[in-house]
Amino acid sequence: PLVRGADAGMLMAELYGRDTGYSKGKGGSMHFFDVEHRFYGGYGIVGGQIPLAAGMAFASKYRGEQHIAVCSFGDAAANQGAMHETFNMAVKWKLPVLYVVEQNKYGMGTDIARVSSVPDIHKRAPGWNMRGESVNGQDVVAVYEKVKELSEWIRAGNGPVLLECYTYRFRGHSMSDAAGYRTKEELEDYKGKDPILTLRKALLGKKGVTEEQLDAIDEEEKAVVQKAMDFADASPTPPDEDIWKHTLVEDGELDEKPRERVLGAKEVNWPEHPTDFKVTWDLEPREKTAEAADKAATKGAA
Amino acid sequence: PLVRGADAGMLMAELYGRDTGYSKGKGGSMHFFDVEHRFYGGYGIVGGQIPLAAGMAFASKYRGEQHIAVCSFGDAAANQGAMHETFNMAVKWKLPVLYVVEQNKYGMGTDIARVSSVPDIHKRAPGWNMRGESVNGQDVVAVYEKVKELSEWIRAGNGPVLLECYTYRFRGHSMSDAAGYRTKEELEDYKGKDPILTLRKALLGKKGVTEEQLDAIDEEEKAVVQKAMDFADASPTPPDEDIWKHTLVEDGELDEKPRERVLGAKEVNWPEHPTDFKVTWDLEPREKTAEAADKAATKGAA
Amino acid sequence: MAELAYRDALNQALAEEMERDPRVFLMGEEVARYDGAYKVSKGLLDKFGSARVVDAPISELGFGGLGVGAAMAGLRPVIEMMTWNFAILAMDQIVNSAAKLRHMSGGQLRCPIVFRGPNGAGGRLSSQHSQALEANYAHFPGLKVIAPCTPADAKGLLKSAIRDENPVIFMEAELLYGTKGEVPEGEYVIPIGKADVKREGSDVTIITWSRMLIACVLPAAELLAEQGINVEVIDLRTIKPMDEEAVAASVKKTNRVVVVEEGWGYAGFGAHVADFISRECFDDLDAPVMRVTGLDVNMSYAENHERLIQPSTARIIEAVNKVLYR
Amino acid sequence: MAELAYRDALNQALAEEMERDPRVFLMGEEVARYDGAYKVSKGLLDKFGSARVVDAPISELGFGGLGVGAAMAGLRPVIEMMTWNFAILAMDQIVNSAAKLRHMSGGQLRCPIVFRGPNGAGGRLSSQHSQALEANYAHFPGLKVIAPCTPADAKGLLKSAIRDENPVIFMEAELLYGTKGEVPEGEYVIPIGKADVKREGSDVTIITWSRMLIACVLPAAELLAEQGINVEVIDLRTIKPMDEEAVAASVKKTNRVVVVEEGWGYAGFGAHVADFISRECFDDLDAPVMRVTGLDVNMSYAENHERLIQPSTARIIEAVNKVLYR
Ligand SMILES: Cc1ncc(C[n+]2csc(CCOP(=O)(O)OP(=O)(O)O)c2C)c(N)n1
Ligand SMILES: Cc1ncc(C[n+]2csc(CCOP(=O)(O)OP(=O)(O)O)c2C)c(N)n1
Ligand SMILES: [Mg+2]
Ligand SMILES: [Mg+2]
Repeated sequence: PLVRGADAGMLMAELYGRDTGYSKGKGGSMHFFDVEHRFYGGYGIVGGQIPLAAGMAFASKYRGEQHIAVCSFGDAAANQGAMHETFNMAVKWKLPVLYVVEQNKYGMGTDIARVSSVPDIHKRAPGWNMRGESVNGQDVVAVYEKVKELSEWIRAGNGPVLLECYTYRFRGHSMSDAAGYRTKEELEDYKGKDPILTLRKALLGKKGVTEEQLDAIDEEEKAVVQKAMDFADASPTPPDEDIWKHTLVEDGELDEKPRERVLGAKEVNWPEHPTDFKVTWDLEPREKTAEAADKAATKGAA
Repeated sequence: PLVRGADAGMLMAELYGRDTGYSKGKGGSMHFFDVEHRFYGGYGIVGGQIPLAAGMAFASKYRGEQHIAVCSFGDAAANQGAMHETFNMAVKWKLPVLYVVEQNKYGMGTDIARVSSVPDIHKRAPGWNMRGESVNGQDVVAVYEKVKELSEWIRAGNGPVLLECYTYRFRGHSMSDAAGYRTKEELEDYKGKDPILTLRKALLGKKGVTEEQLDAIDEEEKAVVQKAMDFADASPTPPDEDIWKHTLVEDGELDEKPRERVLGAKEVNWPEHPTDFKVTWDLEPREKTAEAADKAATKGAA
Repeated sequence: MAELAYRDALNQALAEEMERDPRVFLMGEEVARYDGAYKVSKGLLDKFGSARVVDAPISELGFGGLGVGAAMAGLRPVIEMMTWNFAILAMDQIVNSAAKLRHMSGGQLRCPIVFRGPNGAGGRLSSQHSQALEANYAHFPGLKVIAPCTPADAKGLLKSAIRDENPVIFMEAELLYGTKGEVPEGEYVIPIGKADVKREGSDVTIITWSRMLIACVLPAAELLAEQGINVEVIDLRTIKPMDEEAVAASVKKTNRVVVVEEGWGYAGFGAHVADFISRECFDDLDAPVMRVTGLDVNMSYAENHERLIQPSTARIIEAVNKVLYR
Repeated sequence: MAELAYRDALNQALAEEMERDPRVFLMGEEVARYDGAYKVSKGLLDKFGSARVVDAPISELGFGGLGVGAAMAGLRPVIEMMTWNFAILAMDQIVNSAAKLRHMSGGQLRCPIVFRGPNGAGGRLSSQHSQALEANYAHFPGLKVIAPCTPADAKGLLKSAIRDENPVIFMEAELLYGTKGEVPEGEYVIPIGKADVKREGSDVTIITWSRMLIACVLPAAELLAEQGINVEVIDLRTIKPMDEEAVAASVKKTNRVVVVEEGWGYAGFGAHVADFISRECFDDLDAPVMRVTGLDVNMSYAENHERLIQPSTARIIEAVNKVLYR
């Protein structure tokens, strides 16, 4: 969410379980939400986010909007049935959604090649008649270009895309994961391909950027992080009585706008969903289907 | 189950909900089980049988047996996540199972082409690196040949296969289905391709079989059905106190052997699963995996 | 007031809410061209078009979750589950996504969605197709659970469910779709969480919900009336939140209670009702709270078994006699 | 007798049963090469090989159902669910296949399978990862449900679960894996369905199961003892079938009951326990049965919230005072 414009301090506060966090300390590490910047979570059930993104894309198309949904999940999440069921619908209804697979070779402590009959997820796309693409996830610019291109293709009404970003996980899956399941060589090899260092080299080489400029940025970032930690440290835990809030929406209860609440930010650009509009989308025009059915029929008569 | 050798009367009795049915009237129309003839049901949750068959195939391989599992499901069941999850494991572990898709163009009242992004299910097989085949399900002999060939391939240890049989449903999905969703033309067209009539023609033509012989068989079959209905009609409903049976296995409780119980059949050939054996299957040999992982790695470094 | 079948009352509620609010759409298996497996959505496709009445593939988890995402994005999905037996496949999206979305986002998002479909036995469908599952959903914070019995309650509560800002589990019944009753035209809304006294009485209170009300509770009450026993019948209508005031008030009056439910007794919702009464109305009770439930066995296909496994007028009368010490 | 951690007691039970019966195999995410997410299966891969200790893809519904099929075919699968929160995805195969297989087949097939994994809060994991779900499974006929608290009970009951001829839901707890206790070596089997008096007492009975026993029930009992209140603590250990005799016997003795559970109170399993006591021990009760439960809200990540939402020694003491009218 940082790249979307989220406040670093409030993100850190959420990690700390503080009242100043984006979810008032209720969501924590697995559940970042920054709706102001259109960042819709943060889920803890592997693969559970996949149908949700299709639903948001459905809403965009339903209202005739230009929004597209972007949803990322891990290589190992591709073995969840939810993905199969969702991709079928997304393609069938041409939903504007970009699925980004973070292909880091491992699901928790398991090499994806050990549990997946097709470890390269984008190669599965034809199984849903879906467009599948891949990109070197260690190359920031390549990813940027690719996502730009695909977003335009999706906005043009062509339906969903599955983009697989080949990358790597320098740390274990979680605090308790010693990552003994991979070789030192492999780790070192990928450290050499660190996306940040790679970008740094590229900038220094081609773009005439100086070491000083980049070091300055590093320092700035370190300062941002330190400031975020200080902010989180200094923040109070959520009020005890708040345990009763946010399980159900009470009558007339408004939505929480975190930056407004915590930082007193003005003119927060909150998504306004129209309540009165005309649905013009014809999801399944009569005639077209007839054709399709006939096609299948002839196909069928093998 | 008839072709496996099940007793027609006891099947009919199950349909009637009688004590003489294969499941003592507890299972009914959706749950035919004839374990003596290795017919393992009979399920009411669309797609729910798919993982079960993989499990039975797993058991066969686990005990080093030659049995293969055969599991059929409908075209519309292919949109269930259970299929995606199961196929991945079946291929990865080379489980001896043949999946047969009964492709009859409709899931209940819905043309499969309307809800499936790839209506021809066998074309999805590559998505799991699985062998996919199709056959004209209206041609009895072609299906026989195909299943024979694939069974041998599976027994040879090559893993699962997805076989799509293109066929048709002359009646609606259920009693309450008027089947208004399809055209008279389509129905008539398929009536012309009725598998039984097709076989009849073939036999009369090529094999020198006479009309009389075939008519005789028809009569025999009609008699079998009538006898089955009479048997079911004459059978008692299950004893009231049986409601307490078969929800849990009580200590020392044996399994029910239907034909033995109902018809007093002797030497029923019941599956005897060994309780003492050595597991020799190495599902995932160490080194092989290392290779696989490396392959994925190089693939990965796009 | 028109006399309508339960299915048509639901149809009317759907049509009126879709008319009133373009954000409302219906998605599920067979809901569009087939008019619904039980014809609840008859004619809605022609009225509202293919984007608002959507035939889904047999992918309960997928379209259940898609609905949740659409609700996150400001729509008001009504997701039809062909039966609640199949919705078990979608339970993760219902309880882990829909019920927790507002919480995980710390109040940034809401999830106004209705999951609806038939619950309980349908008649000779055996164990996989005959389950009454309200207890499972009632257990989860973040959900409301409704199970109306009469066509009027079905209409009034479905309209409220669709307008609610939270995920709502709306449980109908295959054997109720054809039952008829008077249904007010147009704007008719019943607040969620309000029970209804379906029969006034003074000797004993029977608490129930959904189909059991007309299947055996009211018939039992009539038979008992002939024996001079005056039964008060409370129809909870809403399973969660439960109308504790209405329940307590009736117990205060009768001091004797029988709870009747179609589902299994073991950890059934009736245990929650009985536990509430046994504690909160401890001093009002002249006898232990009795329960009449579906037997704790898998449902048989055989007609005689199916009858025996479900609550019956006879078992209810027996329980009433017990709490009356007759 | 050796002192073992809960996880090692489970490991011992698995190793012994796999040694004893070649039909037993373990399948789940990370169970083989990673030794299990919570190291319960440490070393089993090397001992028994890759066909008997199987790393599954993240496909709960798929490998859950595969296990059921293997059980149909004469094996005795132990399916590890990384947590019961994720098992919701496999619930269809557990309740619609495993729990109904013997019934649908009219007694031709049986399904001896164990589904096991941690249940309840793990510590600052928020709402999706902190659920105690025993009530949901206890509701289904055809299943047995076990939730042991001590390492010895964990070992003895897991061995019984693996030997049982029926599907068994075996619920552990993340926060118990590290706890230690005396565990008998070798053949040590505890019958399913037997509760255990973890503390003798005469003034009041506290009924609980799983982690709450050591997290707050026994501590509360000690504090109350200092005030001269003599608490009897019953650890159900098995949720289904419940040991009704043991419960009734204790109530007969103390006439006062508090039921403590980690899960949500609304339609929680404690309601079933309390309902049983309120009816079957009606005349023995000197006070209404009190319940101490997880609050009916979604679990927060924040440490102070998590503490408040779960049962505590203080809330238990308050409830005990209530039933003692102090
Ligand atoms: C349905 C479900 N099953 C299991 C888990 C436990 N779990 C959390 S992350 C994870 C691995 C996910 O792998 P991947 O998607 O590749 O993410 P990565 O480990 O690479 O970050 C598992 C098994 C879960 N959270 N949800
Ligand atoms: C999980 C689940 N969802 C829905 C249903 C209701 N249902 C029963 S059969 C069926 C259609 C299945 O289509 P297909 O597999 O093609 O079988 P066919 O209609 O051709 O016989 C549906 C939706 C069910 N039994 N299980
Ligand atoms: Mg990964
Ligand atoms: Mg079909």
